[in-house]
Amino acid sequence: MSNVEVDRSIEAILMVVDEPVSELTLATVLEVPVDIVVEALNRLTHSYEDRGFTLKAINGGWRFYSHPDCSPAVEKFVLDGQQNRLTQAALETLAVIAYRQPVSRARVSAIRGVNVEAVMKTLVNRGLVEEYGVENETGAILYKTTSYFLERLGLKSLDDLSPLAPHLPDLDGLDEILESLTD
Amino acid sequence: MSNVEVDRSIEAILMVVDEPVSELTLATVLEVPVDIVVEALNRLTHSYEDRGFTLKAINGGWRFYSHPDCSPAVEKFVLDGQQNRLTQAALETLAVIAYRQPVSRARVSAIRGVNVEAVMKTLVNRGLVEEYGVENETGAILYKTTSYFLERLGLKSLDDLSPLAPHLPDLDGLDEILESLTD
Amino acid sequence: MDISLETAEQVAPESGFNVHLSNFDGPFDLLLQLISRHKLDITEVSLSLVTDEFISYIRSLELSGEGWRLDQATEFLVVAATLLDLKAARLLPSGEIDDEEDLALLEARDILFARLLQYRAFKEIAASFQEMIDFADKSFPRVVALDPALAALLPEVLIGVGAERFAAIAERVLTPKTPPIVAIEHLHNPLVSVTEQSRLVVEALRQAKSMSFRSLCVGAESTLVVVARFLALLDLYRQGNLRFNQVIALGELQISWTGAESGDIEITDEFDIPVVLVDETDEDKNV
Repeated sequence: MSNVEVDRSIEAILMVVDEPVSELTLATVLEVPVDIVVEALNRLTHSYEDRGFTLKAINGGWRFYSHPDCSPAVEKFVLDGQQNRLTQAALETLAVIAYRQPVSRARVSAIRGVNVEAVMKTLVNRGLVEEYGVENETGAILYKTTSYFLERLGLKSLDDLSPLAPHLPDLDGLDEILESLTD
Repeated sequence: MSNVEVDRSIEAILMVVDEPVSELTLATVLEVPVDIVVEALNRLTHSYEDRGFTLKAINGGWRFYSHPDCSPAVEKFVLDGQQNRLTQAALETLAVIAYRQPVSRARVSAIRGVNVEAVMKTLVNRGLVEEYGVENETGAILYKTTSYFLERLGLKSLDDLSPLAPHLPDLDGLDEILESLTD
Repeated sequence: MDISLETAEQVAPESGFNVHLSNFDGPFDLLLQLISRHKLDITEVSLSLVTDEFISYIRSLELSGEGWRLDQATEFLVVAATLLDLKAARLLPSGEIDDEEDLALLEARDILFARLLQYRAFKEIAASFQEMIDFADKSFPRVVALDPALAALLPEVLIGVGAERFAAIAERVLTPKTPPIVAIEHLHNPLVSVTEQSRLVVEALRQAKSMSFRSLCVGAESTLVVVARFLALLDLYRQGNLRFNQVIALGELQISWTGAESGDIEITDEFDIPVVLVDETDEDKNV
């Protein structure tokens, strides 16, 4: 199968799907190595730079998206697109969970210095955070972010979260102190 | 608005809509004469000649379709085993509809905490769910499961659905909870 | 004191001391705000200034009539107590660290700063989350139903689960995901009971007749224990069981026992959250 054929086939498939498609699924259907699919997806994404749409992999699957530049025009069509904005408290709590997951509510409280009960409830109800088993020693419920969280942030996977380290000053012993706080 | 801007905006809108869009609607949204839109649509259609998709006007509305040249790949993808099994998202949505029918899409979204538009379409498309009138107050379309759903689940009637645990809040209780989420 | 009054007014000139709790989210948030307002490096905070302001915020909250929730009060108290400790240490002549208490103080400072730095890091991350969400919101996914011609090609749909499993899924999805109602995690663990500390304090004072607050707090495992012992003293003072004596401001606080030599002392439980015991839940059902 030539490059052009792979490109066109991927475009055609992504045009009819109702949910994101993984690189592996595309490779299986087209009977080509995954590398070839990845190359093709990159080539296609580049070729759409001046178009009104783009390709994105979010939560492990690829699909077409409207280009961010064109959001004013698209917003007129999408009626239920207005998502409620998260409060500052919700965002901070979400940040702690995202980087420390799986994590108990008490731990999040300790890091933020306030009771996070109500905020956690909101995040769970919004589908951004979910329960994830219990901590062995304490029996406290652990929480982690959901795939919907990735979707809302436009992330391919949790690995795409920017590292936390640059936000912390490079102080001797800080890591140890922070570590000791987790007990 | 420049030609490029018109082209990109049209591409962006047509990429996210499911229903075909008329030239007049596009002209209204973009605030340009219909002639300009028609020109742009022709220009775009030409530019897609070597792509895996194309633009088509059917019943006076324009929409993206996969290119006829690529139908073998698309058909293979659709026929591939992965497509006949319901995804977790579809299964959960179906469960909500089955036990809360008739129910609006907004209601299902609120219960699942995510946008269920795509999944609902899949369920309708697969013949598991169908429209069932409108909600009196809101005018929202209501959905219910089909007899094909019962057949696929191996049930004689809806009464044969396994009862849910009695501690689950009924619809009234659920309303209050959902109500509180919108604050 | 004048200085702290002025600075507090600068913060909310339109309402004087009338600070509302909604302005900031917890003690760390307030502390960070105060620190950033003075454009000070978080590790070189002018502690006295910030401490004074922090305390005046707490005072103004008291005066505002909004009242305190116990969890909020304890959180603010812990931070206030740590800050006061640090301020006191600054005011004392600096000498060699030869005292275990001084070491503990340094440790308390490090921990407070570490926690603040950590909080600040997550605050910055939260801002980047908002940017990412805003950007993601500008892009809309293609959401289309399968072409009817293609849908006709599809084999019979597989629900993939039986009726029982299907019901289980429905139950899970339909159950409101509400965390347990009786929550005690908001008092940072380990929980410190004022009642329990009160008994220790009474016992120690009955034995020694008179002792300094400092020596009363030797062996306290955490700042929270110190706070609990202090609260216990306040309550015992209210009941006329002891006398405070402080010769100079910020000097050593001496406590003399004036209460009964033996027998039961009424011990307060107003600071402690009642723990719901298993056999008490019957009563709750009536609510």
